[in-house]
Amino acid sequence: MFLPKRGAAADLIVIGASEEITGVYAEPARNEIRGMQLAVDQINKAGGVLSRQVKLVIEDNANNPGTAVEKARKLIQVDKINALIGTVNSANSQATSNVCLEATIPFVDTGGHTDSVTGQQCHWTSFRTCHSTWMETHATGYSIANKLGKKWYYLAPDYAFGHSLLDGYKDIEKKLGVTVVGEDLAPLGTTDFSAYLTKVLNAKPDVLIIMQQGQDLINCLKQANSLGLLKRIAVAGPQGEIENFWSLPKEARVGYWGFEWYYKSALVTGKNKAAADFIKTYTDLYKQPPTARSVFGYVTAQQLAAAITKAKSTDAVKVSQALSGEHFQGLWQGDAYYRDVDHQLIWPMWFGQVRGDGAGGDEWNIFEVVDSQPGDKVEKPADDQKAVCKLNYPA
Amino acid sequence: MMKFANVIGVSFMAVLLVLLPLLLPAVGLNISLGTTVILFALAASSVNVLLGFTGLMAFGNAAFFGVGAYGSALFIADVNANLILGLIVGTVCSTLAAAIIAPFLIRRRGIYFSLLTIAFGQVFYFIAYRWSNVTGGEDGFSISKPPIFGGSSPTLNGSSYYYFCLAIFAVLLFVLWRIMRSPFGLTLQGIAQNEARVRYLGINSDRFIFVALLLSGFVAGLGGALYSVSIAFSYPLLMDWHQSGDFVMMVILGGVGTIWGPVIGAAIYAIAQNVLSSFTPAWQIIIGGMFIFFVLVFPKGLLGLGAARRRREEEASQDPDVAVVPAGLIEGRQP
Amino acid sequence: MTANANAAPFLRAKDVALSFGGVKAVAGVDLDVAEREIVAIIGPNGAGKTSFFNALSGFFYPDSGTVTLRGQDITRLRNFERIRLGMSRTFQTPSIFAELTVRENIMMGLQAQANVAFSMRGLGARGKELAGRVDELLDFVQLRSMKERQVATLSHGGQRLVEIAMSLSTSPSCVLLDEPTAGLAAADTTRIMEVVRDLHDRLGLTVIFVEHNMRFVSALANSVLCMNRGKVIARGTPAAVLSDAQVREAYLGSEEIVNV
Amino acid sequence: MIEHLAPEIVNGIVLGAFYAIIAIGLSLIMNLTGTINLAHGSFMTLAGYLAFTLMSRGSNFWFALAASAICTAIIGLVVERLLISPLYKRVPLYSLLLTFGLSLVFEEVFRLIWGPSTVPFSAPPELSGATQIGDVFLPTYRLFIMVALVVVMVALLVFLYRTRLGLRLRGAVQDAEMLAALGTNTQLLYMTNFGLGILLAAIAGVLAAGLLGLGPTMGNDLLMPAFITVVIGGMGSLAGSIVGGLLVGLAISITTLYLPAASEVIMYVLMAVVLLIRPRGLFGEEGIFG
Repeated sequence: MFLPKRGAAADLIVIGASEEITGVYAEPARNEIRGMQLAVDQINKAGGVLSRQVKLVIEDNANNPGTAVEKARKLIQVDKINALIGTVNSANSQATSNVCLEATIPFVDTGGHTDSVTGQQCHWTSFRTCHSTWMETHATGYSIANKLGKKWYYLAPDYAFGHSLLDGYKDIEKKLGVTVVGEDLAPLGTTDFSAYLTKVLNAKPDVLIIMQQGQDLINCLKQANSLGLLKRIAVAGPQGEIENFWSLPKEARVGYWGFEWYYKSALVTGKNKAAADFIKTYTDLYKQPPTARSVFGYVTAQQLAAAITKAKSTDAVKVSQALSGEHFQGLWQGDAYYRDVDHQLIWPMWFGQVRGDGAGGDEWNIFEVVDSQPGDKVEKPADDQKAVCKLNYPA
Repeated sequence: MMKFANVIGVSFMAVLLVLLPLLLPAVGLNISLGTTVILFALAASSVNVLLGFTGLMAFGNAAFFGVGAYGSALFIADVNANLILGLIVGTVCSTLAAAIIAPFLIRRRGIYFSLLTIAFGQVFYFIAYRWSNVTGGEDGFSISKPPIFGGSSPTLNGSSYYYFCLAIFAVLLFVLWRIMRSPFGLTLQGIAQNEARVRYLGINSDRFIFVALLLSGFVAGLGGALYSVSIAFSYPLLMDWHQSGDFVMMVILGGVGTIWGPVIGAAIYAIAQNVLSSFTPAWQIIIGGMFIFFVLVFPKGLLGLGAARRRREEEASQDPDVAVVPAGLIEGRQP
Repeated sequence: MTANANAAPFLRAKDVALSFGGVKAVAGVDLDVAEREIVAIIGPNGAGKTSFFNALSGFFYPDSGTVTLRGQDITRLRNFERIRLGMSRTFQTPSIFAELTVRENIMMGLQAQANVAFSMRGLGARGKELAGRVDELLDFVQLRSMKERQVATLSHGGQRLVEIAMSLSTSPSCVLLDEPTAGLAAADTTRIMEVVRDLHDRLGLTVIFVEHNMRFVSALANSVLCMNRGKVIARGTPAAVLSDAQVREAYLGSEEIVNV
Repeated sequence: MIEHLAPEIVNGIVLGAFYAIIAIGLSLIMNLTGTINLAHGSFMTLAGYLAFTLMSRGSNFWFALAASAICTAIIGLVVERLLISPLYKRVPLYSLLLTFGLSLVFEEVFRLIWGPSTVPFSAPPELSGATQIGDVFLPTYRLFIMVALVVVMVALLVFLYRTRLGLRLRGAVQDAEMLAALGTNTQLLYMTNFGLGILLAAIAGVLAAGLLGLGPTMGNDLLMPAFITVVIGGMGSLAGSIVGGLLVGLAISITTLYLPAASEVIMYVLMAVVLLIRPRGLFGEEGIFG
C-alpha cells in the first residue's frame, strides 16, 4: 500500500513539491528538488519544525497545467500537505497557485517567473521566490546601461513571454534615458536570425538585447558569432539559465546575462557563511555546483519552515502572515524578504558575462559576475503593486 | 428493450460512478481525479461519435475540447461569472469550431481525414498559443470558479462539482445512446460499415458526417468547458495533437463503438497517468507501452473483448482480424 | 423489344468512356434502355461491364460521354442524387451492412426515402408504417423469417437477396444488378432468377443486369449487349447476340458460354 | 533589399527541402500501407542523437551522418517488422495509434539517455562560417544542407524511376493488390518502403540537428509542417511533396522578412486556401486514398 498513514500526519509537517520532473524543464526542476531536499534534510537533522519532522512529498506535474492541478489536489487531499512549493513553468505556477487558494494552503512558487503570480493573479496564499519577469528586465536594464552603453537594440520572441520582457525594457529605457535604435520581434522557432542580425549590424547599437530563450537563443547566438557581430556589438539578455549554458557548444557561450544567483562570485555570496556551507555541502552531495534553481528550492523550503516555526502553527493564514514581510539572510550578500504587498521575494539580481571555458580549473565555472542590483530597486514599487494585486486575506 | 446483461452492466457502472467520490480517497486518490475521468470520458465519447459510430478516424478532437475550455473560461472571466452560461457559451464555441472546419473535412475519408483533423486541430492550438492578448498564450488563462447561476448562487467544489459533471455526463450518455438507436444513428452505423451502400440508398453521407462532426464538437466542447472550470485554468496544450491522441487511445483502451468504452478508457488512462507519475519519471514510457500493447494485443479494448467473443460464437467463420471499424475507413474513389 | 424511336429513351448512355491510369476500361459505349425493359450486359472478364455500370450509376464519373435518365442529363450528378431520381443498384460482391440485422439493412433506405433519416429520436408514428414496408420487401425476397438475423450470418445467396431488397427500399423505377448470380449454387441462382423476373413482372421496374450465366440471360433479357475490351461488340435479342460470331470468339474457351 | 531577401530565400529553400524530404517519407509510408507514421519525427531525433554520440566519441561528421542514418533505418525496419507489419491487415487507425504510442516512448527514452535539454551538436568546422556569393553572405552549413537535400532527392528519384525495386515500389504504391497478384513479395516491398522513408527522415534528422539544435522533441517539431506539406502537395505525389515543401518553406521565410507576425500562421492559411480550391491538394491524384 502506498497510502500515507493518516495518523502520522499529525506527527509530521508535510510539504508538497510539484515539479516538472518530466518534459523540457526536467533539469531545472531536478535542481530545485535537490535544493528543497537538502534544506529539508538539514532542518530534520536540526530537530525539525515545531519539534516535528518535515516530510517532503514530491509529485511530477508533467509540465502540463492540467496535471499540475491534479497533482496539487492530490497532495492537498490525499497527502494532507501543510504547504506546497515548486513549479518551473509559469502556467503551472499560476494554475497551482489558484488551486492552493481554493484549498487555503500556502504555496511558494519556486521558479515560475510570470508577473501575474505576484501581480494581477496574486493570492494571499501565494508567494514567489524567484525573480519576476519585471525584476529581470529592470535589473539587467540598469546593469546594461551601467556597464555596456545606452544605445540599445531589442530582439524579442514574438509571443506572450517575449512581449512582457519587451514591456519591461521599455519601462526601464525611459528611466535611464536610453536611445533605442531598433526593435524586432522574431517568431518563436526562428532558425535563421541573419536578416535580423544584419539590421542590427547596420544600426550599430552599443548593445543588442536578446530576449529569446532555449533553442532560439542558441541559434541566434551561433549566428551572431558567425556573422562577426559579437566582436563589434555587445550582446545581453534578461536571464541566463546556467543549466542551459552548460549544455551549449562553446561558441554559443557568449554575452552578458542577468543571473538570479551564482555559486562562484564574491559579488553574489560575499562573506556569507551560510552560502559557502550550502555550496560545499551541495557540491559534495550532488557532484555538481548548485544553480539558481537549487537556491530557489533551498531558500523556499527553509523560509517556509522558518515561517511555520514563527507562526507556531501550520494554519495557512498564520503561516502566510509569518512569511510575509519577515527579513532574513539568504544565500547571498544582504537581506531579503517576501514583501507584504504582493508576496514577491525581494532580493538582488546579478549581471555578468558568460565564457566558453570554465575558469580556475572548474569546468562548471563559466560565468563572470560584474554587477549587481538590489531587489527593491528593480521590482515595481510597492505602491504601484497595491493597485494591481489584491491579496484578500480572510478577515 | 434492454437485455438483462446490459441492465446489470449499466447499474454496475452507475453505482460505481455515484460512489466514486467515496472510493477514490479510500485508495489514495483525490476526488477531482474522478471529475477528470468523467470529463476525459466526455472527450473520448466525442471521438467515439466519429470513430466508433461513423467510422471516421478523427485525430483532432482536443481542439474542440480546448475551444470549449477557452470559450467558457473567457466568458466566465470577462463577461459573466455564471457557470451555466459559461458552459453554454463554451459549447456553442466548440460546435461553431466544428462547423467551420467540417466543410474541409467532409470531402475526405480514411487516413486523409485523419491527416486533416490533425492539421486543423493544430490550427486551434496555434491560435491559443499565439493570440496571447486574449488567451494568455503559453502562460494559460486563470479563472475563479463561478457560481452556478451567477450572482450569489452557490459555487460547486470538490464532490458537488463531481456530481454536477456526472449528471451532465449521464444525460449526455443517455442522449448519445438514444441517438445511436435513432434513424440518424442507424445511418451513421451504415456509413461506418459501408459508405458506398449508404450513398446507393440515396443518402448524402457528407451531410451526416457534417452533423456527426457538429455532435462531436458539441460533446467535446462541453467536456472542455467543464474541465476549464474544474481546474480553473485553460492552456494551449489542451489542444495539442498529443492530447487528441490520448483521447483516441482512451476510446481504444475501453472499446471502440461502445457507449461505456470511452468511460472505462478514460478511467484507465487518467488513473494510470496519475498513479504512475507519482512513482517513476519513466511513466510516459509505460503509458506509451500500454498503448502499443493494447493496439497489438487487445485492439477492441476491454469492452470489445467480451462483445467480440459473443459475436464470434454467432458467426460461422470470420477473419480474426476483421476490422473493428470496417470498410468505410478506406476512401473509395467516389464522386 | 426496342426503344420507342420518337420519345427520349428511359435511360440513355451516349459515347461513355472511362479510363484508369491510361487503361481504357470503357471506350465509348452507347446504350438505350426503354422503360420496363430488361437488358443484359455480357462479356468476358475485364470487358468493362462493371466499369460501365459504375459510370451509369455515378460510382465514377465518366471521362467523356453523357448519361440521361428520362431525358435529364445525370452524367455529373452525384450517386445519391441518382438514387433519388429512381435509379438503384447492387454490386458484384453484395454491398450490405454486415454487422446490422436484416431489418436494419432494409430500414436505412426506407428512412431516407421517408425523409426521416436525420431524426435523432425514434420514428414515432412513421415507425409502424416503415416496419410494414420492411415486411413487404422481405416478403418479396422471401426473407421475412430472417428479419432479426445479423446479415453477416446469412448465406451468400441470402446476402444477395438482402441487397436486392435494400435496393428496392428506395422505391426505384430502374434497377442495375451487377452479376446477381455470381458465386451462387444452382438452387440460389434459380431463386434469384425468380426475384429478378418479379422485379419486372410484379413491380414493373426497368432492369439492367450484368451476367455471365447465359441460361439466366436468355431466359430473362429482352435485349442483350455484349462488351469486349471496353467496346460494344454486339447488341440485339438474346438469341441473336449469343449466336454472334464475334461474341462466341470473345468468349471462346471461357466456361461461361457452356451454359448456352 | 537583395542582401536581406537572398538569405531568406536560401533559408526558405532549406526549410522547404527539409519539409519535402520528411513529407516524401511520410507520404511513401502512408500510401503503400495506410500508416500515418507519427513516430517519423522520433526517428529523425534518434538519428540526430546517434550521430551526436558517434561524434562525441571522436567520429567525424561525415561518418556519423552515414552510420547513424543507416542504423536508424535498420531500427526502423525492426520496428516495422515487429510492431507495424502485424497491423497491415487491420484498419489504418491502429498503425496510427501504434506509432503515436511509439513516439511517446521514444521521446522519453531520449530524455533518459541524452537528457532533457538540448545537447551541443555542432556542424563540422569545414561547414561553419559564411560563404560570399556576390554581395550576399550565406551561411555555409545552409548551403551544404541545400545541396545535400537536393542530392538525396535526386538519388531517390533515380532509385524510384531507374531501378527494378524502385519501379516495383512505385507500382505497389499505386496498386498493392495488383502487385501481389503478379507475385512480387509485398511484405518485402512494405519493408523496403518503410526503411526508405525512415532513411530519408534519418538523413534529414542529422542535418537538422546541426541547424535547429538537438533536443528530445526536435523531430516532432518538424513533423507538423511536414504533415501540412503532404496535405498541400497532395497525398501520394512525390512532386506534390517537393513543391508543397518548397512552397511552405518559402512562404514562411518571405513572410518572416516582410511580416514576421504572420510567418507562423502562413502555413495554415496556405493549407486552407489550397484545400478550398483543390480538396485533393496541389498534385493529389485520384489514388486509393483519393
